[in-house]
This record gives sequence, structure tokens and C-alpha cells, in this order.
Amino acid sequence: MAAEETHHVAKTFMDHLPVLQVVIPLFAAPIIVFIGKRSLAWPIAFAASAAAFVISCILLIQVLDGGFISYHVGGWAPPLGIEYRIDAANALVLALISGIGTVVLPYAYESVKAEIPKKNHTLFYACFMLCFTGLLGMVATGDAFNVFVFLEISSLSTYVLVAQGANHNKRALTAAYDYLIMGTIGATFFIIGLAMLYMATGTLNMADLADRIADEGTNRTIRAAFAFIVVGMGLKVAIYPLHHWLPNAYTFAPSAVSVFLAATATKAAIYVLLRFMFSVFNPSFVFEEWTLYIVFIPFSLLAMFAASFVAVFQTNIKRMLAYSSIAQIGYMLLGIAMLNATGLSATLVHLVNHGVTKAALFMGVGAMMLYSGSAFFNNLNGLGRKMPLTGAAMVASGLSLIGVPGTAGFISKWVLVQAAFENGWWIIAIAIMLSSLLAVIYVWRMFEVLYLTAPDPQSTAKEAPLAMLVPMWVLAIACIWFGFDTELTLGSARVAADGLLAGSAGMAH
Amino acid sequence: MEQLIDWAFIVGHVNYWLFIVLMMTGLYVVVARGNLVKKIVGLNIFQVSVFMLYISIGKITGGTAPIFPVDLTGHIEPDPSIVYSNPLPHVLILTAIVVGIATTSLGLALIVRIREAYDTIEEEDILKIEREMTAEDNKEYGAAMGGRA
Amino acid sequence: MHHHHLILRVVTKMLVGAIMLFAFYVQFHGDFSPGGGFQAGVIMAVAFIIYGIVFGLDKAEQVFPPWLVHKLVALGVLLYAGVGVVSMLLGYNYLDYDAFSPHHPSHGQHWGILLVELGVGITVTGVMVAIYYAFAGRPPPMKDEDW
Amino acid sequence: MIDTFPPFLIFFIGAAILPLIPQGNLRSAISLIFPVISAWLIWTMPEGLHLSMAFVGLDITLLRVDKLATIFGLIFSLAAFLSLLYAWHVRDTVQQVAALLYAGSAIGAVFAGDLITLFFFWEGTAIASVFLIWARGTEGAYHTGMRYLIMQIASGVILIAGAALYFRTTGNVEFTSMSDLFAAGDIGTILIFFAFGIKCAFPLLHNWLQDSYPAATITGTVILSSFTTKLAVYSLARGFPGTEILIYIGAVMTLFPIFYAVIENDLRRVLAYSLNNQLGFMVVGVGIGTELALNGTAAHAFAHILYKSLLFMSVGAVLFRTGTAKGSELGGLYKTMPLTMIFCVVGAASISAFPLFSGFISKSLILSAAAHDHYYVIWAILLFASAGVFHHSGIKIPYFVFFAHDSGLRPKEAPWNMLLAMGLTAFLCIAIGAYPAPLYSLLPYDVDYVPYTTTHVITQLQLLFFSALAFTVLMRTGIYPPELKSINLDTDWTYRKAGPSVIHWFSWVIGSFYTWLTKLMSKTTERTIKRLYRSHGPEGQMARSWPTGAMVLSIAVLLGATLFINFLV
Repeated sequence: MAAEETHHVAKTFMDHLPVLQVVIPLFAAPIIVFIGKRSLAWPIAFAASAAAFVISCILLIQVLDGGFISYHVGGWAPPLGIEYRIDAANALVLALISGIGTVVLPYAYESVKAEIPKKNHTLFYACFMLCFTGLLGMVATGDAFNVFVFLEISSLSTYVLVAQGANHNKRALTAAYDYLIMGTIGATFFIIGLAMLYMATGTLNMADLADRIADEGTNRTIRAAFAFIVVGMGLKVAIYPLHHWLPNAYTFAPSAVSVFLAATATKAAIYVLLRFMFSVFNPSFVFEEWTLYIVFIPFSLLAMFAASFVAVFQTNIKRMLAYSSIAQIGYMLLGIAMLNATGLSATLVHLVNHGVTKAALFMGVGAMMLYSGSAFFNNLNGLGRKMPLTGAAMVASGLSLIGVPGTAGFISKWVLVQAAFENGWWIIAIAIMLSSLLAVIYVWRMFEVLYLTAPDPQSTAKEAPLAMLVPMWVLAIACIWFGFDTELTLGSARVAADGLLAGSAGMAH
Repeated sequence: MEQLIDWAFIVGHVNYWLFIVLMMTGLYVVVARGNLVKKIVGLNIFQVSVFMLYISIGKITGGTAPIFPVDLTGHIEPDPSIVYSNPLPHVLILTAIVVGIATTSLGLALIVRIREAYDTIEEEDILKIEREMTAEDNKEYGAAMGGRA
Repeated sequence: MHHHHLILRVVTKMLVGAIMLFAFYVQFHGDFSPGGGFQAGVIMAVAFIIYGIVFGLDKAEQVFPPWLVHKLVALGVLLYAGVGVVSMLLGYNYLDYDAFSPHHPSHGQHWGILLVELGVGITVTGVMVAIYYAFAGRPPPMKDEDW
Repeated sequence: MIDTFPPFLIFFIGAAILPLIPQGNLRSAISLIFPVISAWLIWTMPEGLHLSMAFVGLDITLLRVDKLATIFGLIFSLAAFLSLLYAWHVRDTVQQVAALLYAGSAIGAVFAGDLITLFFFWEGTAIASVFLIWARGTEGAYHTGMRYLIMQIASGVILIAGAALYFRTTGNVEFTSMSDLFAAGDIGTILIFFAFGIKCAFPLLHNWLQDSYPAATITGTVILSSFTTKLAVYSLARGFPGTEILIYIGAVMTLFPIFYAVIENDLRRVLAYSLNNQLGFMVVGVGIGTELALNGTAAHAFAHILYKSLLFMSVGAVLFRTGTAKGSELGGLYKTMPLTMIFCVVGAASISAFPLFSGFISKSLILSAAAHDHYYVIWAILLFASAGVFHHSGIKIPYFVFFAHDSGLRPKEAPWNMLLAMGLTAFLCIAIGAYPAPLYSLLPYDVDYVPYTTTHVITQLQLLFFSALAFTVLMRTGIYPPELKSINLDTDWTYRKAGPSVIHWFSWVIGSFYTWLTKLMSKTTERTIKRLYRSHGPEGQMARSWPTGAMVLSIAVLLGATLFINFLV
């Protein structure tokens, strides 16, 4: 030990980035509670998330060449110690999560004031930070069990955040309760899978797991582990038949929470799914391929249509957006199931694009709810005209949700269709386009309500406050920007997809 | 001659059988019971089954608690003759237990709030109330959409 | 509150101290015998909870006010995370306890784990008590007599 | 840089700054500047590929300049100018902006060097134009607009699907002739063809056109009539020259609208049908695909945009003053709207291809091309169709509006801006007809063609006079009550007696079949939607919140299934 110590080179700030990414928000949460001042809660949370965003950007730039950064927590080398491992795939998701977190907070400032009783504000921001930490942690870590820990951190705080909507509608409570039961079962399935992996290999480090599974080949234990992990994580992803927690949770949560969850929670879960499917297990395993073909493809197709139809008929705009999220998750899973580099990059890029798009839409709805009191279509009549800037942002992001060219949504769908063609899956490509038509319908209904109906004469609606408008417009502009400048999103998604498909880099450093 | 039932296999894997029984019990309770508290209890049983699984896979026959004997000066003297259980699953499951406690208490807290809001903790009643709320919303707000549909 | 249950009250008064002591033992002896912050925290919380059960919530809240509970919950986590940050500031990896005694790493490990476990213990105590307060503090939907 | 400044950008810039200018004459005047700049830019742009870039790994060319694109770009700019002048009095920001965006998108599409850029502008025209329909503000216009939008967007979606497939086959998205691939049965090009077909209002895909054009605002119709379909013709000429099936599609297109046009009462709808018929000529030209034929298509598109706008403008002016465009309610307006009447007659003469009017010199190019390539049956059909055009557009429109029985309406003459716009257009119609050389010099290929040969002129005049005679006779004998009965328009007018009943019956059969089909479709759709609503609506099974237990069960079942799959393989 002492001999090792003499070689120790003092670590610099840059070396710590992978862990700082998670630690800064983790630190912010107890500080908010400890200080306990309402006026300081928001600035601390915002500073932490902004710092996390900067860090994630630096990390993303560092790994864009296809390499990875490994960080040993506690100085214990993996596979024994916990490793944080950043490569292009998770750097991209980290940037999305921290970026959305940073944008949501200014928005939350106004929306939380309006929707949540004052005495809960401090705890709300602490919870928000914990959720943020959990999501970042489960993406950043390279240790399978650590994923579970962070998953639970984010989930538990999410349940609390969702339940905060109870002020507005008591159904938030049952939504949170359902989510809790489902989430816990999903997470428990996940650790059962990990237990099996541990039994079969004796390690929990993802890279080491990949090495050992590759060396020893598979057996029933590993296959069962795969099933448990996919289904457990699939629940968090809201794969079609496991999605029932999502609509209620998104609908009844406070606006800021809906925005944040819609843009990040399922996305982080999809990343974990990707990581396990491609880095830990080898996609060339027959059982994995079969699971993809038999489980993922039919259910994602089902999601694309059934959920879209439900979205078409919804009377509540938040619920409609929630169902549209389920449909969009179908696209992402399809991209995974295609098992080629283009499909994977489609998934990754759609993950980012859809996150940005959905966040902007939920923000718009939240801003309108300030005046309308509910998100039912009838109560939003003509608000697009009364709140022109909010309405315009919603139009921009709505177009992106449809996938109109010149918006971010188009890029991901285009790449996805390309991937389908690469495999020769015509029917799937056609299905993607058809379900886009459904998106046209439900997004159109939103536009119609916002612009083509007469506003309620008694409505006191006026333009949303600046703190809401700016985040909304940042995201709406991002929707357009990513539709033209695909270097950042698609470029990094391609690097990430290549990295994932190449399998794990193993323990090599 | 091959035995019809491999008793050695069944008895040798008793911890797994128990795990499966517990897990299924837990899941069954979550699925079948309408009382929200009972659901949480079922969830607890379900989680506990996983704790058992982890702990049992860390167990090594004849193994003892993985703590090195220490003399009074604090000096560690490893004794190769002592077999230790694998501590890692135990450590892991400690975390999972904490998560379980958090989940349970959060779940119960939600139930308290649900009880206050709905005046019942029977799922059937709650669903009925919620269906009525949806139907009411739909009656109030659905007309425009239904008309267009 | 009620003045009956005399035996309970006396026994509780005697036990609370012992329970706390035992909690400290489990806490600080955690690196040589089974124990550690989680266990100690729960035991410590039990001391407050049993006091609250027997003497009433108000009394317990006087002894251990809710605001303090909240602060302690945060403090424990801060202590844990702070240890990591300090090790980072010393030029080592996050939570690398070698940092606290570079020339004698096993001492560093010792100090580090002790602090971290203390943080865990504080938080667990706080959380358990907070859960108790939260549930006990809600007005019951019906009176005891109606059951 | 300035010589490769994309002209569509001018319009987009215009659309962006127009709302900032105070509503009024100033804004109307400024809106006229953009087409002028655009035309100048197009005129001076050097041929070749400009503004190429990589986008999502595809090679994109924003600006591909050649003669085919240039002539369409020019006429689009010209049409935009005239329409905006015609719409000078309109004080509706939405319409003004939409018109500019629409024209810009159309011009952008014409210069698109690849399918992606084309698609972008393709949808641009769809979205911008629908506002011109909605601007009418009525419930009917709203629904019509929706139907129109759905068709147009669907066309774009099919186009992008085709483009994706095309990219798979060829590895690029360049927008060039795809005739060979199409003939080889490549599915991508078939989809692209189909997309063009929707926009070009191929038979059975045409209903959006008659549905929507009459529903737009007065000025909107004029603008609509210029761009969308002609953009489709351009795309066909670019993508599928010489595709034989187009000849037959085009022939059908020239024929079938006649039957509808004759029995139609709404004059704007009559014009929409005749628009369809005129497109048929262009499609035939594309289908023949020789240099002469393509020249004919381009020239006819050029001439057509002018005279069709002129007709729509004059009917629009009448509608503007009287509030109706129904043939049965109008008549005798020549007394108070003499100028409009003259312009309308000029337009009618042009569309009927009277010698010295623009239709003559362009249509005869296509007819000659058909004859030259020995498509005699097609040639005959086209000839018949020309006569039909004369009948329903050339005579019916001016006759019922300005002459016929006196309706008693005494409206004022059209406003000055409309008159000016119509006058300019009429002047151009005559100028081109009388002196075709400048137009011919613009055509994509060198022109070695003289329209004014004795044979041409005589044939055409004979045709027209026979047709006119038929009309007159029928009117005199009272067989031709407006909007009720029809007439055989064949040059061989000996059949005229049998003709009316046959055509009438034919129209009736087609009409009722079509009505039955749409009713059936709307019923089925309605039923499907209702069923969907029951299952997917807010209270439906798919959208209901499930009991927690059922949710958990679904996880367990999925887990079981996944385990089973993994167990098997």
C-alpha cells in the first residue's frame, strides 16, 4: 500500500469531472435542506445544475473521439471498486439530463410558486436535486449495482415530486402510489437480474461483466438475468405494456416536474437498457436478438399506434403529451431492435431530440395552466393568441414532435427510417411514417385549440412570465437548431452508437 | 439408474426455492389484494425475498462473518484456516434494505394522504372515484373532441 | 399526558440512556465487530421513538425538535459527501480515504470510514425519527376510542 | 455571392418583414417588390449548382439553375407579382404573409437540386397555401382547408418516403430524371411519382383541387391556381420526362374534367376543372418527353399560369362586386363591368387557344409533338379536349357572367388594382400569343417551331368555330339551360343530338358513383373512428388507468414471456 502511495500523483479538477458531475447536485440537496431558507433553495439548485451542465459538456467534448474516461471512486481499482465510466453514449445523455435540468429550474421558479405551497418549496428543490443526482448517477456509473442505487434515488424522489401535484388534483397521489409500486417492482426485478449475473460471473463492474460473459459464454442464469434486467428496466422506460404508470404520473405532477420527467427519466432508463444490451450482454447472442424481435418490435409498433390513438382522443393536453411520449419511446426501442449502427444512433439522437421537444411542449402547457387552471383542451381555447410567444414556442416544438423537416424531430425519424431500410424492413419504415401521421393529428388538435378557437372572454391570460418564456424558447430554438445543425446531436450519437456496437472496451485502460 | 426426482438438487437449492416462493407470495399479494396497505406489505415481502437471495448467495458453507480478528493493538492477523462469507452481497443488500425502508415509508405516507383525500384505502373504491372523475371531465371537456372525432 | 402507565414510564426512562449508549457502541465499534452507521442510526432513533411513544409526541419534539431532525438528516449526508470532497481537495479520488494520512494509508482508511459511518448514522437517526414524526404527527382520522 | 442569392429567400425575408410594416397601401406596395427582386435574381443567376452542402450525410443542393428551372422560376415570380397586385386591397396579414411564403416555397422547390430540399419546399407550399383557404373564415372553408392540407401533406410524406427509398437504391438524393428507374419498377421512384401525381391532380387524386380552389378567398384562388399544380408539372418534367404512362394519364386528365365542368354551376369550380384539363396537356407533354414536347410543357405552363390567373381574376372581380360566382345568378354584367368583361374574354380566348393568344402558341407545341411522335389517338383526344375547353371556359364563363339573360345586377367596375393586374395579364397573354419569340427563347431546349402556319391556324379556327356553333345552336334551341344540360363537344358535331344525353348520363353515372364512394368512405371512416374512440378515447380501455394489480400482472406476464423466449433459444 505504502509503495503505491509514493506513486500517487495529485489529481486535478479535470480528473474529477466524472464524479463531480454527480457529486455537485448530490451535495446541493442536503445543503438546501440544511440551510433551510426558501430564498436560497432555488439559487443553490440552479448553481448546482448549471455546474453539472458545464461539466457534462466538457466531458462530452473529451470523449467525442470515441474514447472513454474511467474514474475510480475511493481509489479502488475496478472491478473491485466502483468505477465511473464516461464514453460518448453516456456523455450525450448526461448532457441532455443536465441541460434539461438547468433549463427547467428557471421555469420551475415561477411554476413552483404557483403550484406548490410555500412551506414545501425548500424540500421540493432538495427533492429535485436528488432526482437530478439519481438520473445523472445511473448514467455516469460503470458499476451495475450502483445503477440500481442511483435508480432508486431518482425514483424515490420522483414519487415525491409527482405527489406534489396533489395540491392541484388528488389523483397525483394515486399516480405516485402506482408509480411507486411499479417502479419498485421494476427496480427489484433489476436487482434480481444483477444477483443472477453476480452468481454467474462474480463481478458487478459492467466492463468486467462484459469480459467475463464474453469469455465464459452464456448459460441459463445469464439468460434469465438478461430477461429480468430488460423487463425491470423496461418498466422504467415505459415499454408499451408496462407504461401504465406514466400517463397519470405525467398528467398530475406539477408542471415543472412533468417537464423534467418527460425529458429525462425515461431517457436515462433507455440509456441503461442500451448499456446492458450492448456493453454488458453481447448483441450477437441469439437470445438477445430473439428478445428484441419478439418482445421489442411488436410492442414498440403497438406503442406507436395504440398510444398515438389514445393521444388523439385525449381531452387533456398533458395526458395527450404523455401518451405521445409512450409512442415516441416506441421509436427509440425500434431503433435498438434494428441492431445496426444507424438504428442505435437514431435511438440516441431521438432520445435527445424528443427530450428537448417534449420538455418545450410541457413547458408551454404549464405556462398556460397558470391562467387556465387546467390542461383540458377546452380551457386552453385561443390561448395561443393571448400568449403569442408561448404559443409560438409550442408550435415550433409541436412541429418537431411531428417530425417536420427543419426540426429536430425530423432528423431522428429520418435516421430511423434509414436504419429500417438498411435492414430491409419496409413495413416498419412505413409504420413509422404512418404513426407520424397520427402525430400530425394530435399536434394539430393542439394548434387548433390554441389558435383557431375563440378565447374565453373572461380569461385573464397574458404572456407567461419571462422566467418561463426564456427556458421555453431556449428549448424551442434547440428544436429548430438541432434540425439544421446535426453535427452535435447526430455526430455524437453516431460515435456513441459505434462505441456501443463495438461492444465493451473491457477492462482495458 | 436415474432418479425420477433429483432430491439432492431440490434440497441443495432450497434457498432458491424459498426465494421463489417468497417472491411469488409478494407479487401475489400486490396483484390480488385491493387494500393499499396490503399491497405495500406484499411489496415488502417481494423485496425481502430478494434480500434473502442476495444473502444466501454470499453464504459459504462453514463461513463466518467477514471480520478479521484483531488483537488489542489493532493489528490484523489473518488466519487462513477461517472461512469467511462473501461480504459483497451483504453490503449490497444493506443498500437495498435501506431503499426498501424508504419505499415502504414513502408508500405508507402516500396511503395516509390518499386516505385523507379519498376517504378510503380500498383500490376498488378509489378506482371508482377516479373513473367518475374521468367521466365527469369527459362530459365537460370531451364534447368538443367527441364532436370532431 | 396520561399519568398512568407508571411502570412503562420508569422503565423507558431507564432504557433510553442504555439504548443510546448501545447505539454509540455499535456506531464506533463498527470496524471491529458487526455494526456501523445504519444499525447504530436505527438504534439511536429507537431511543427517541420509544420516548415519544411513552411520553407523547410533544415531549419527544421538545427533546428533539423537528427542525433539528431535518438539519441532522442533511448534516449526515453532508458529512459523508464532505469526506469525499475533502479527499478530492487533497488531490485524491473521491472518497479515497488514503488522502487523510498519505504516509499511512490504513490509518487514513480508518479515519475515513469512521467519519463516513458517522454521517450515515446521523442521517439514519434523523430519517427514522423524521418518519416517526411525520406519521405520528398527522391528526388521526378517527379517535382511539372509535376503533 | 449576390448572383447566387437564393430567390426563395427573398420571399421568406419579405414574409418576415411584411408584418412589421403598417397595414395599408405602403405594405401592399412593398410586397410587390419581392417578386421583382426575385425575378431579377433568377434572370441573372448563372447556370449550375450552387449552395451545395452536406446534411445528415446527404449532399444537398439548394440552388440548381438551368433553363427548365429558370422559366418556371420566372413565371412563378411573375405570377406572384400579378397576384399580389391583384390582392393590393387585401388588408389581412395572414394572407399576405402566406402568399409570399407560398410563392417563395414554390420557387425554392423549382430550384431544388435534390429531393430533400424539394421535400422541404414541397411541404412549404402545402402549409403556406392552406392559410389562403382558411382566410375565408367560414366553417366550410376550414374543413376544405383541412382536407386540402391532409392531401398535400400526404403527398409530401409519400415524397420523403420515396426519397428515402431512392437514396437506398442510388446512394444519392439528387433530383434528376428518374424515368429509367421508374420504368424498372423501383418502388422509391414509384412513390415519388405518386407524390407528384397527388400534387398534379392526376385522375382520382384530383378532388382536392376542385374542392379547395373555389373555397379560397378571391385573391387566394388566384394565387393558388398559379403554383401548386405547376410545381408538380415542373417536378414531373424534371423527374419523369418520357414516361409513357404519363401520356395516358394526361389524356384522361384532359378529358374527364370537361364533363364535370360543363354541368358545374359555380364558375370558380368550372375554372378549377378546366385547370385540371389544362394540366393534362402539360402532363402529356412530359410523357412524350421529346425536346419539342418538353418545350411545349414549359411554354404551356407559362401561358397557362397567365391566362388561368386572368380568368380567376375576372371571375374573382365579379365575385368581389356581386358576392356570387354562380353561373345561374349572373348575367348581363358587361354593361357595368366592361373592362373586366374584356379581360375575361382575352383570358377565355387564350385558354381556348385562339390564334394570336397565348394558349395557341403553347398548346400547338404539345399537339405537334404528339403528332410528330405518332400518337394520333392522343392527338385526337387533345384536339377534342381543346374544343371542350373552349366550350366550358372559353364560352361558358364570359357568356354566363357578362351576357346571357340579364340578372339585373349592376355592380361597379372592379377596383383599380384588380383592373391593373388583369390588364397586365391580358396584355401578356396577347403579347405572347402575337409575338412568341421571347417566350420560345426562354424554353429549356432550342425552338425550331413556327406556330403560325396556315394549317395550324385553320385547324384551330375550324375547331373553335364548330364548337361555337354548337354552343349557339344549343342555346338558340333552348337545349342548353345553364348548369343542367351538357353538349357533345366533338368536332364532329353531327353527333350533337345524341351527345347531350350521353354525356349527361355519363356525368350522372360518374357523379353518383363518386358521391356513393365518398359517402361510403366517410361512413366507414366515421365508424372506424367511433370504434377507435370507444377503445382509445379518454374512457376507453386503452386509456383507462389500470388497477395497480393489473399493471403488476402485466409486468409479470411480460417477464414470463421474456424468460420463456430466452429459455427456448
